[in-house]
Amino acid sequence: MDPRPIRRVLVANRGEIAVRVIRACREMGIETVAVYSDADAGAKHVRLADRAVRIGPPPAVDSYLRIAAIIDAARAAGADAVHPGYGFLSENASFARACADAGLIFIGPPADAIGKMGSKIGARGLMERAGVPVVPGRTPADQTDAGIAAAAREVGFPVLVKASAGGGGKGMRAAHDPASLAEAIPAARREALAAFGDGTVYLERLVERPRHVEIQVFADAHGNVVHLFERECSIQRRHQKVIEESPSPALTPALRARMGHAAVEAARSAGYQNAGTIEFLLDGRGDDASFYFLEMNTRLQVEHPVTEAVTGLDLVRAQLQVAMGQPLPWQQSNLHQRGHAIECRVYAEDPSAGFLPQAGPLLLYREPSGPGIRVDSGVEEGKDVGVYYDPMLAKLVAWGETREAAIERSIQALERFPVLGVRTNIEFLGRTLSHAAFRAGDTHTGFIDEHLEELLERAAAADAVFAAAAAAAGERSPAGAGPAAVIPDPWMTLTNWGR
Amino acid sequence: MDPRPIRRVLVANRGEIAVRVIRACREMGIETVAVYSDADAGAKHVRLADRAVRIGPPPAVDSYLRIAAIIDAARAAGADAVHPGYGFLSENASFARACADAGLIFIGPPADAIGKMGSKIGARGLMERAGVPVVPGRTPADQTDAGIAAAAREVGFPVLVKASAGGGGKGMRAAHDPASLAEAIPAARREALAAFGDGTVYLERLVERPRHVEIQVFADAHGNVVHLFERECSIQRRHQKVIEESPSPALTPALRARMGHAAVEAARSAGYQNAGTIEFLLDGRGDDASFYFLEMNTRLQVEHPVTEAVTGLDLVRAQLQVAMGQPLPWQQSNLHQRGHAIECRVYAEDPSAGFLPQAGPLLLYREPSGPGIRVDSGVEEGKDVGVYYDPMLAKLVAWGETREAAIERSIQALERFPVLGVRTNIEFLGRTLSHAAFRAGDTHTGFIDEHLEELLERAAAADAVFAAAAAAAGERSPAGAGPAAVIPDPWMTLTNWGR
Amino acid sequence: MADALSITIGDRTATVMPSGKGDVRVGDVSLDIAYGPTRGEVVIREDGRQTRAFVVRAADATWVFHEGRIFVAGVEAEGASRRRAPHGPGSLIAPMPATVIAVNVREGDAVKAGDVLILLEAMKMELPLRATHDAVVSAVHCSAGDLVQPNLPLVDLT
Amino acid sequence: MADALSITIGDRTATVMPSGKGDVRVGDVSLDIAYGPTRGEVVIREDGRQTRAFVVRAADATWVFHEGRIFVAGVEAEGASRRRAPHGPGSLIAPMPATVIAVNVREGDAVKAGDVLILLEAMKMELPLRATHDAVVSAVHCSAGDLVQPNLPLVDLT
Repeated sequence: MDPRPIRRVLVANRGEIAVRVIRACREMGIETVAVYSDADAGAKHVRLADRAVRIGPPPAVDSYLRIAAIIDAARAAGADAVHPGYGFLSENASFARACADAGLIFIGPPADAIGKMGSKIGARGLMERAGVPVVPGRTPADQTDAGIAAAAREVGFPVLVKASAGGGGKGMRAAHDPASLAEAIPAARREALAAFGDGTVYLERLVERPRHVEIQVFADAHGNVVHLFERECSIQRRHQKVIEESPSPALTPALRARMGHAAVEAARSAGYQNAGTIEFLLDGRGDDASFYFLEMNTRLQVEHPVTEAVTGLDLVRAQLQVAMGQPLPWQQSNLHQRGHAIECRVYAEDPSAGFLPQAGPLLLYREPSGPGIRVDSGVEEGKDVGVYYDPMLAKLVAWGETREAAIERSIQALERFPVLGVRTNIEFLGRTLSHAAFRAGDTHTGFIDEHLEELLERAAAADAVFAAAAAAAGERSPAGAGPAAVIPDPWMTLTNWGR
Repeated sequence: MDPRPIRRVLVANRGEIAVRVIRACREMGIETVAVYSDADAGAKHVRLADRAVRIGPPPAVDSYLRIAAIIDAARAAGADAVHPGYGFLSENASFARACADAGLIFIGPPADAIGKMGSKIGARGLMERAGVPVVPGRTPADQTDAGIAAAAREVGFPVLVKASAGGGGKGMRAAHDPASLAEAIPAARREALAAFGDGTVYLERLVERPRHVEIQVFADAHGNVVHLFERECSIQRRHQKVIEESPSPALTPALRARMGHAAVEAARSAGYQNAGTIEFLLDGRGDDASFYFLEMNTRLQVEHPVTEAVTGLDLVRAQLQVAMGQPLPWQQSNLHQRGHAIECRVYAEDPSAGFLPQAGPLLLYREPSGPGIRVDSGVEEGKDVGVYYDPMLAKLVAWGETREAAIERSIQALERFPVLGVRTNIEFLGRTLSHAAFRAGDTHTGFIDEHLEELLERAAAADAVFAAAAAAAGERSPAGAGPAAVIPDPWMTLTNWGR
Repeated sequence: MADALSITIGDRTATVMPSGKGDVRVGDVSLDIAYGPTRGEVVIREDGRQTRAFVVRAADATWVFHEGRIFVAGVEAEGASRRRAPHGPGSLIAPMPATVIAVNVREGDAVKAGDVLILLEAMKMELPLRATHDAVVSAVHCSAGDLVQPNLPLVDLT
Repeated sequence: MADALSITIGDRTATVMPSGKGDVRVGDVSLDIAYGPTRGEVVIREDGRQTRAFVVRAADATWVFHEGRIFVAGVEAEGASRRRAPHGPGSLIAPMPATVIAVNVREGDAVKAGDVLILLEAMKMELPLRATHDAVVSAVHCSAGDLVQPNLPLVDLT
């Protein structure tokens, strides 16, 4: 492949990942174009970019999911490449194709590879042919309730019902018997339809108490494929990841090598390029554990900073280099894991109400900092958490020399991460990291459900909390006094972002 | 040595290093006691600690340099150990001894080792006996102006005149001939007296266009000594470091091994324990370069984060472990440099006025963040930069896969580091990193002087700057509107720190 | 901060008495408050030991962040009458702005604990509102397709 | 932001004309200003390209941070008379709060460019104030031991 320089990237996303991509571009001397819906006018990713283009009203289907609007924005702003981030259009083969048709470099895999891996059936077949083990499962040809139920009996209970299109657990439901299956089918179908515009459901044998362990892979246009080791993402709620770490406490060098090899073969068999992740279910731990291909995410993952922290690599920079046709800057033999990294996803949600997403104003929002701490976020104090998009506020990544040190550092950072005005899972995250089973590395995808009661326990408020509440009831200071009075505050009322 | 647990550490320092130590303690479950002068009431390090003790009025001689006050504070607060940070009493053998006498663990080397290395004469002798090369120099026995001048003729011009006590370049002056020496002697003596209470001066041959390359060493009570590779600190003004990096562009593996070996021998010969740094002057680059022992800093260095970034180690945590009598957690063969790290010291100073320190209010102060960025600081928006202590505001440390990436990341971070109300060297730092000679690794301790004119060039203000200035002239928003009105603001006028 | 405050957090209500100059008494305990340089930050000292908290007063509650925990406090002048109880303990409320996709009950229906009475959708997820106890529906305040706001009752139960 | 402003940065003085709703004209160029969520942050747009700046108005000047550079601007209503020139161009001023340790000249002394006229100490360092040009001392405003404040003349030169 000939080198194709990239001079201006349109970032077809929002929030922390858009900020992440913009920063990487800037460090490489590449200009950036942000896109935004009306809900994101003036957002952090919009202000950090060199250019910003409005693409529609708040609902994602009218903005961040509108292929034509994004292609138009790229043309209008003179972009020569598009970074899709994660979510939204990142795993949409039509979008990758539309970019190519418009002469834009799509910073990700070829549309073909997205297509192959986007179809669960196709991906499984590919994996089986490549010798990668898969979990028993199928997409019933007969998608009536009865047809799906019949197929479930063949796959065997317990069974997972999920959207055939898309990943991330949206629309996913477990059924342990035919009765619960009858409830799960219509709900999964409805949510699949709403989320992906396609109500086809997929059935899969449920492996009990599995770990979710995934392998980061990276491939270039010159036939080089490497893996960047594993991330364990077993701590999930509502089938979405909450805490990710690397290395996995369950892996041994031999198992890591087997899984890494399988992941590289998987990527190779799909003709893959750029960053991707092979998700596995891990049954057991240590040399003798079994692993099953779950799916491939054909994009950068939310949790990529965990890999960056332990490998000392910049994945977004490498994405750009590969997209420009350069060879991968790494060789497998030079890659090593060092220390331990943990990512906590800070969500606006109420753990005690079934992790219900929360909306409201970020009356106070202060990120922790310090050695070994990285916070990726797209939100800011004074802004609203809206109802239109994913309620993730920030990713807190802590690195330490050992798993124990990374856990302690994460806990201390969470204690210095005040977010007020909207309920968050910060306290819940701290309790999870402090839990004896987590500290022991005894994790599986049902961890949160299993320990939920303990994880939701709430300490009584200390006297200091009452004193602090009283402090906020203090009188307003006279206007004109104090350092804040030095500056007039158009920031309080003017924004000029709405047009 | 028997293990001696540490439960509560008094941090005998202020600013960013006090914050750094407090964070490390907290991550290890160790309580902390801050001390503060009246100028630091309510400072960041004071608020982050579990306890805080006032030790005197603002001048350092009346507070942070008062051994008795600090020992009293440690006793009153029930501390069982003292971390001295850098500067102040950190290299004062009497202080280390006073701690020991009071039954407090001094988190640093034995008082003996401080004493041996604190005396330039003693340290040189020790190094010569250990086979470590030294620069020609001496402390004149006759400390009259005439005696010093006579000694200088023997050492040979150009010659450096500096304080015999203490390091860091305070009171250091270069003289290229007898006339400039006559001016340098009384000034060096006065500043030495003011800074260290000891006016004895030391003379040393000046190596021209040398690099300042230092080796981090670490030793425990069990006879283990390792080195953590080099830091190049050639970018200096007023003989104080401004930019530090690791690896040094001048070192080859063979030269690194020679210098590392010499540093370990130097530490061993002094019976050293805990973290220390052997500073060398490097003459030339590559395998054939010569290096000379300059001095040993018997404490944690300002620039230790550079080493932490490339080695993936936590030096403060290791300091605490070693002080508790534990063996070093590392072995030389497992230590590696990975990628490249650069530290920029952000000072309140005016580069165009001879780097004159500046005082005033931090009307606006926002730290950059992002992947590979670490900022260690002890200051905050709304606080004053005072005249009593070192004008360093923050250390910006950027890590990248390559030197080029670390430079670009640093430059981008400096462009996102607005500090207003006090002049800083932020623009100067950006120009230094961008300079072709710096990018080429063509650095030496005279770099700033050599390129000063270019480094001080100022771009004309763009139209955008005029527009921004106009924005601040906007009218005050009506009270009661906007998110800030939700809360009354006792923060504007009340502090309650003064008592 | 002059008059006594009645502060409720969770199960506990305490009388908090400011004594001027940053001292407060919480019940019988005396604490000392110092304000940090950033909005909302306070340091509370008790017996030589200090902790940091962040606090913000919203329209209907005071939020406190303390050592990794979040508390929502009701703060009132001592002796003031309690403010509004916007809905009965038997009401189901929308926890967030959401769209109603189904209303499964009518006034007068008998429901059992766990029954899904209302199905909401927000952030692409279905949120079922279930009966908290066996009851009779005394009122329904929404219908399918409504965009509903948080903290308002959607269904009242006896 | 209604009337025209006269803004001086370094050598350049420009008339800046707010036109309402966040637009401004700097000389002949039209720019668009949007306010960020944090105090002092603005985004300035010109021809589709935008940059961020941070700005704060102090008592005697407006500070602007823009792409790693710091500017100190004088902002005045157009047509307003220039404010105070607190000291002549030939005055030596204390650059920061400092202690005077030596005054080497008296009124009437002739001095040469580079001569150290005053020796200050601050932050443990000696700060010599040197004559900027050959001149005669017309006034001395301090003596040894004084604690002096910034921006006030210590010695006037003809």
